[in-house]
Amino acid sequence: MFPLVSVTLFLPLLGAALLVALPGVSTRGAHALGLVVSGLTMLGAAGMWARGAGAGFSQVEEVSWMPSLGAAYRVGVDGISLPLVLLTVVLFFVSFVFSANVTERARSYMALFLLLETASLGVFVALDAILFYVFFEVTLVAMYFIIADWGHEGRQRAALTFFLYTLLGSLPLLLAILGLYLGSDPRTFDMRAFIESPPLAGLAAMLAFIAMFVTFAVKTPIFPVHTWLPAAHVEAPTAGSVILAGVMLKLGTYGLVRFALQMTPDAFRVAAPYVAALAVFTALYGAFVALGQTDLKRLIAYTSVNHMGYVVLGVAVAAAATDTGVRALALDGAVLQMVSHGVVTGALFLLVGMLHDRTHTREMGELGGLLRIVPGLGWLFILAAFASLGLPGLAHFPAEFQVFLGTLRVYPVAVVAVLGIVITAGLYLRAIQTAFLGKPSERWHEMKDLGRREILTIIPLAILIVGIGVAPFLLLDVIHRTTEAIGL
Amino acid sequence: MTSVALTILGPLAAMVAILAIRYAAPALALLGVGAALIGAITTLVGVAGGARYAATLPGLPDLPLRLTATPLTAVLAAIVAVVSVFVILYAVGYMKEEGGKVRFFAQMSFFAAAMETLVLAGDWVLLLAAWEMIGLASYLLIGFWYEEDGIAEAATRAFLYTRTADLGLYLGIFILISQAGTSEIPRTLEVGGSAAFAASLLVLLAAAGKSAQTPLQGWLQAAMVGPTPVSALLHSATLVAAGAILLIRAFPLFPPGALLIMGALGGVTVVVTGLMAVANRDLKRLLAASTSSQYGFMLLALGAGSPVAALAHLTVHAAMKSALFLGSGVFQHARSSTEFSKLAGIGRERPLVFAGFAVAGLALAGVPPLAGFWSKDAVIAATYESPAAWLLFPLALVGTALTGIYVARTLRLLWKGEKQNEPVAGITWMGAGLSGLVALAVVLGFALEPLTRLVGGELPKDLLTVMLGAGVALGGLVLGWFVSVDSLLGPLRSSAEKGFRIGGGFEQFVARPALAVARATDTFDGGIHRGVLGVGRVGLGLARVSRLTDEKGIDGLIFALVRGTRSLGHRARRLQTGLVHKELLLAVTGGALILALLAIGTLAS
Amino acid sequence: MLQTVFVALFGIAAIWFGVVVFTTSSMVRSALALLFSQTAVGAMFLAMQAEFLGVLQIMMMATEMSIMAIFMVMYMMDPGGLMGMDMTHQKRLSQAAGVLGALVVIGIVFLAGWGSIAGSVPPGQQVHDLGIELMERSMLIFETAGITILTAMIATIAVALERRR
Amino acid sequence: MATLIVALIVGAILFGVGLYGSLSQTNLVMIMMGVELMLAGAMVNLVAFWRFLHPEAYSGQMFVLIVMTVMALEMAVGFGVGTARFRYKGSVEMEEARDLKG
Amino acid sequence: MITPEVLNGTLVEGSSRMLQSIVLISPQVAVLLTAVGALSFEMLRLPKVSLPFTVTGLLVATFLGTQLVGANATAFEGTYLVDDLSVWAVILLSPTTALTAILARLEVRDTDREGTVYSLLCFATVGALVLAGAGDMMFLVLGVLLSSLATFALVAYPRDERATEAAMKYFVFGSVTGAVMIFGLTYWFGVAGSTFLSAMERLGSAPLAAGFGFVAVLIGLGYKASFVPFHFWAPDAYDGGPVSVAAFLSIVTKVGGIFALVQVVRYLPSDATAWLLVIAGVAALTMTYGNLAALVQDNVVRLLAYSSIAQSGYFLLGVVAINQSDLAIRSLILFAAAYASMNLGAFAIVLVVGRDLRSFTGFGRTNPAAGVAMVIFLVSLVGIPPLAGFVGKFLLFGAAIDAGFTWLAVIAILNSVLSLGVYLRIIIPMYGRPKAATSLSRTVVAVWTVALFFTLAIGVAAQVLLGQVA
Repeated sequence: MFPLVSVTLFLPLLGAALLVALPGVSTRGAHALGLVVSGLTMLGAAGMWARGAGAGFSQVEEVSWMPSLGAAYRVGVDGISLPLVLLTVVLFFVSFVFSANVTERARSYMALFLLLETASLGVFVALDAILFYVFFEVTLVAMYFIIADWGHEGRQRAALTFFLYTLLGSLPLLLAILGLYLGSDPRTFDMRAFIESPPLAGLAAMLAFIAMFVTFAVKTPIFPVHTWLPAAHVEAPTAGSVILAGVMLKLGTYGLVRFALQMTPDAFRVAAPYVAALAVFTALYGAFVALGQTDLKRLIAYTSVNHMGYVVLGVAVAAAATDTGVRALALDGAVLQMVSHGVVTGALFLLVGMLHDRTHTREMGELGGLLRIVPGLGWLFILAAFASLGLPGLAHFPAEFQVFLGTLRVYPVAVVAVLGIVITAGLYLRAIQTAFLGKPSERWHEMKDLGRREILTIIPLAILIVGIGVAPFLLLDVIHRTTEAIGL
Repeated sequence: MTSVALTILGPLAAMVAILAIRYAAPALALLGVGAALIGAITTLVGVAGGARYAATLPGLPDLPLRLTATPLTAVLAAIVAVVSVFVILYAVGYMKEEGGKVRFFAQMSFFAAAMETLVLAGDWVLLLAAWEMIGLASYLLIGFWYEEDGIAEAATRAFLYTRTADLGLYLGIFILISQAGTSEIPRTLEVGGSAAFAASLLVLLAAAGKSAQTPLQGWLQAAMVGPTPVSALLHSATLVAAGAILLIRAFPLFPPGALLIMGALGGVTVVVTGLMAVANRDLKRLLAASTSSQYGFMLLALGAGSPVAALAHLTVHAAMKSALFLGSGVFQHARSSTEFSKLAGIGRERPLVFAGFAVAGLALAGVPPLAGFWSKDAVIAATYESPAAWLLFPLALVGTALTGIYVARTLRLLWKGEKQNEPVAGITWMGAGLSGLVALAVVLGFALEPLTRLVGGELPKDLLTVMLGAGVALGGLVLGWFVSVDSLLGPLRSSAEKGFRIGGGFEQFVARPALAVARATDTFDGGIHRGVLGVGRVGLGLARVSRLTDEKGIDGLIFALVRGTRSLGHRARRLQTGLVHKELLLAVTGGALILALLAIGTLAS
Repeated sequence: MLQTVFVALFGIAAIWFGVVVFTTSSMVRSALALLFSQTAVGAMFLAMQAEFLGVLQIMMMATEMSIMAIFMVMYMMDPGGLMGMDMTHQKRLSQAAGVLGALVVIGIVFLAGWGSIAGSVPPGQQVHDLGIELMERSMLIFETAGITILTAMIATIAVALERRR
Repeated sequence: MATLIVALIVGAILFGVGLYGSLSQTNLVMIMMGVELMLAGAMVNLVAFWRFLHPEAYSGQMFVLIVMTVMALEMAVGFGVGTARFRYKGSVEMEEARDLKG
Repeated sequence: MITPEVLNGTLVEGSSRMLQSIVLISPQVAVLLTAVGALSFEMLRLPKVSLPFTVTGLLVATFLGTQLVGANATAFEGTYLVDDLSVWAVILLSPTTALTAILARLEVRDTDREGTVYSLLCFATVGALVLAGAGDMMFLVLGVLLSSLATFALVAYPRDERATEAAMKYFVFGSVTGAVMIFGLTYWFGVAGSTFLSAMERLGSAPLAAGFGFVAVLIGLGYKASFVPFHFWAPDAYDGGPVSVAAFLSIVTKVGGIFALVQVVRYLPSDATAWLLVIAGVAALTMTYGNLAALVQDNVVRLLAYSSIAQSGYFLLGVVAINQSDLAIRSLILFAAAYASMNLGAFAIVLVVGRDLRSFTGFGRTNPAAGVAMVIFLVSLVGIPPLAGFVGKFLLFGAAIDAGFTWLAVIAILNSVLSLGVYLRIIIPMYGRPKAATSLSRTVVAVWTVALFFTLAIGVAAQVLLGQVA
């Protein structure tokens, strides 16, 4: 049957190759091409969604690459990866629409983004450990160049920190994959084989788990290895930080579920209390630091740390849960949180980007009373902010509800993380109050509201935010089918 | 079942229409709320006829969302619908010259829909969702005139207060669902033992937050900066009632210990906020304090063990208090302020409105045969018959007295002084809304009987309490009218307005304990306020510290690493002298070292 | 027993001349010392009944050392050794290395168990057997040695010749 | 048995002297002499091993021949490189050869 | 078509074992004849013809090599092994020499005795092939000697002060270490009684002498494959001599030396675990020293010299795991292929751009294609997927971990991160402000295109290689 997954995966790469190949393309042409390609990829992803994902891995496509080593090109999706694929294609399409105003070196900008799209999709659909690692590294390289070339003032240092952090972080994963490979008796890199019969046990499994956890902790990020996130976000171009927050953080959490949880289940179960404690601390820490921020972008970056803390809490609870019901509940919450965080934080970064285009500052103090002047942008920011603080009826509530419900059942004391909701509420309201409400200072009088391009970018995300909040079952049915079947 | 759907979807559709068409907002809003009323009435009739509607919507996996129409919820839905209609009617007039009609009516319709969902919700998740939605609506509506300074701060404070208290609801729900395994409210209430006690206390915390009981009543005072229809609808009849509604619906869950705590909390609130009302200089803030106090009554009734009395008082209070607020709205328009000093003599100027205002006030004070008397009497009777009568009954009496005092004082202040008759635009619409509610305040007393029978439970009646209640109410009124506040409160007065917001009452007998209680609550109130924002300040401190560690600590590490390797590189390079003989010597010594290692290795193994 | 005496004698001669090579200040004298040292080594071969190797060694070394002397004259500033120049550097370190190296090897010689000692060597048979070894077992080795000699010739010429243009 | 030990000791000492020579001398030719001595030591070892331990294994003698070739070729190419060096630098001293370093 | 089956089938009855042996070493003979042919064309005053002849000769040798894939026999009574290692050495090293010869042409185009360069290159390759298939001690000595002698002359070829100094130092270093190796080997002969490397299993009887012999061999081959602490000659020789010779030294003779070490380690007595630990120690030292020293170089050729020293450290990962993990041989051969292609490409571009790091500024912008190729070579040297370097290193790490040297694999991984820092110092200025545009001659473009093709092909189609190796 038609290899839809592979086609969708390599379509952006084809676009990037096309852009590199014909240097004569004008800026507008490059934007148009980027849009068309990412649009087609979105169609492909919709096709994949239509085909649906069963309990295990479905739509699997396999081409032998190194049979004598057991490495092959294997791609496929399941309930956990399919929603993330959808999230990726949507966010990329939206950021392509948004970055229509990028003028300098637009061609290579588009090519890098298309490459990044293929790499991120690759990570979610890869079923072969080497392929997963290859795409994992390529996302890193692409993002480095995006930040380094199109970022703001301190971009070089931020890009370098980002690169060194995640590269050093990704090496333990390489060791873990090798460990798994050498542990599996018919020597193979097939992740499905790792999941069905976890190859390692005892100390080796624990070592592999720790290695994997370090890599994904850097990528998620989790406290103490999270300092690259705010620096990278503040310096990255708007579209870059939308992708960085929307998609790249999910690589870490997706890896945590796919590798740490499914491939070394008993090791994770032993380490679950510590991971849960760290997750709760990260969540609260993220919220507190966000409260201390005056720069809007850093504020949102730290709230991402908070939200990712909830995801890791969900996964840790799932690992520790004995009965499948609670495990499914916590995992559903974690996966849905990933998707909704992608949409909400993506929208927030876009809005802050639009604000930055107009005011060239991200300091809340300097802004004031903007709701009167730019009502469109203002109200959308309020919608996204309320979604981010977990207001029911919007994207984050169903996910956080499930995570906390699951947490209460397994680690009652860990539910102190709920305090995070109030702190986030406090910081967002303070942000809205200082930036949007109150008397508008005359500096911003001539500011004009959202342009057509900006509306086209933000409206789909707003619809998604309300959609996921009101009707989470559309996503949850698919996710639940897989999380139910995960028998650890 | 369509009627239940209509009650919710009516206002929701109106909201969408208003936002879409952005024209004729008031009409559309009225239409929406009217549809809700029709839906609620038909549901009520249906339910009265014995029908029970239930609908399940797909929600979270194995936690579906449910809507139920039981007698209790149907009655509540009807109350909300009725009050909404009248307030929206009034708001049409109130907002005539005001800008932002589209935003206002859209948010009001949104609120109505959310309130109906909360009332009709059959499972905890939907209830929690609606609970937070009305919090959002209150935030938006309080902050309607967000340009004026102070309003945004008040809206934020209101939302944060309720949000912090809502944590209690979150935790309570988690406990209930995990114990009962399902999110269906009736089934979760049979959960017993310590879980039930913990859950009930948590639910009580959330309800106290929403219904502005002490110590969480600070936000309601601040919320008065919103437009008056908002205060009328949200901050008197519906939103603040959500706390009481939640407690009434979750009543079976409460073990006796929790009931006592609830009753005590209610009683304390009645007295404290009553004192505040008495000493208040601003009409709307007075009415806000009185709202907290009246909800204290309902908690008293619940604590006394008769949810039906609480329901009755809730119903009646909704009508009376929104009427009073609507009246104050008219006065506000006339004198463009709600300070008593500015409102002197407005009574004479607007005799008709003042008459309605007075009737509603008297009903509130519990003057027979108005509606307030019946419900207040039921509450006093309930506290009298309850096992904890020794605590609850005296508090109820003092509360009634205080109510009498501040109603009378308000009327007196509004009546004396000469009139300056400025025109008030849209008086006809406002009049219509106001008169409807006043009529209700009068008539509703008689409707209580059939209502309680419908809900299945019967109003406690006791001749002694009836006489005593009426007597105390009249005494309060007389005191309020003739004795000036200074003589009533004495030393309390000055400090009361500023922060204590606590009135005097009987000098010796009441002052000292009230003052102590007031000071305690105020510091507590300030503490909570600082607590909520303090978390931020503490957080800020912590945040600033953690932000510093971020930049200095961990990033520094990475670049120190880079510098370290470079210096190692230079040292390695110096080894490369370029002189062959030195290099040869190094090579030979290297070989000798390897040989030595090897020798040790082979000998050791 | 006689054999041990002869081997020891020639050994000492070889070592002594070896040391002289590096201690004399004159190049020519050190070249001659090396010549005698190598011939002493050849004599040791003869003493150990490896006649073919011994003769070969002596003849080869005679020619080789004379060539070395000629080159030394070309390259050295003071071939005659008149000024008594000491052309050494890092003296003590290399002494230590040399002595240490020798001691280590001697240690190994004593400690290692060398297994059974062969009594005597079949007379008159050596050259024939060496030829067989050369032609059969180590055929490719011999060829490769030949090729190495060829490469050495080409390399030396390529390196040493003046650049025409 | 004694002769073998004596021969091996001679070989070892020759190796030692050769090593000392090649490390301590500044002149290329002297270093080559050192190498010659080391190789001579190796040859003594080989002949001793052949004679006393494995008389029938003629590969030992073959090895001696190979070592002789190595001695000869080392000297040949050594002088070749020395000549080139002498032509372009005027000396074959190790001390002068220090331009390439680091 | 000479296939192994045909060999064993018909030919053996017909002729003596000698003929069969000669057929087995036909590729080596072909390289030898090419060398001689190149020289003869020089003598006939036809220098223009000698390069094409050399290249065709080498390609013929490669073709002969491909016929022998999968053969596992010994030629000349076991002295020379024709197994995976030596056959693949032919298949990998001959084309590399051909490409290096083409590169050398740029540097030696119209100087006199141009033909000798190509013939010396071929002779050195013969030396390397002899080393790769060494079954006898003497081949170790002859292999080291043969390749060293040829390359002394090549390094001295430019005949200026720097080149002769480099050649002299290289000669002294080579002869001393060669002498030490020979001295050590005598003890192996003494203990084992035969010069066959396979006879070294009997070394267990005298562990001390065997140990001394092993260290000596390690010194000799260490010099050849430039392990630390025997690498001191390499940077000066690469820098002094022509860049093409540096490329040759860093690939052909190094791979020959390492394959020789494999042939030695393969037959070591099984209880000699300490010897493997020693090699692992040397590996860790070589990798770290190589990368650290490369981090601070400004001369690109010296930088690549140190990076090639570091890469030989990675080779040792495979050598250490030779008897424990079946992955070892395959990883060594694959990494050799990957290393040859990416290193050659890098040297080709450095040849054109110039020795100084500053001459690289803006190169990526003025020559985009060559710039991208250089980035790919360097990134592949680091081991970033999906290029050849990654696959090779990945297998090496796998082999090391399989053989229980996990700590060595961790050091190797940390070193590959360190090497990223090294290569970024070249890549980053390449995309700085462009200065003068460097013109690329057609030959260099041809060379790095071939190298680029192999770097990408090996990365993606590693299976083709892996399938062949047993």
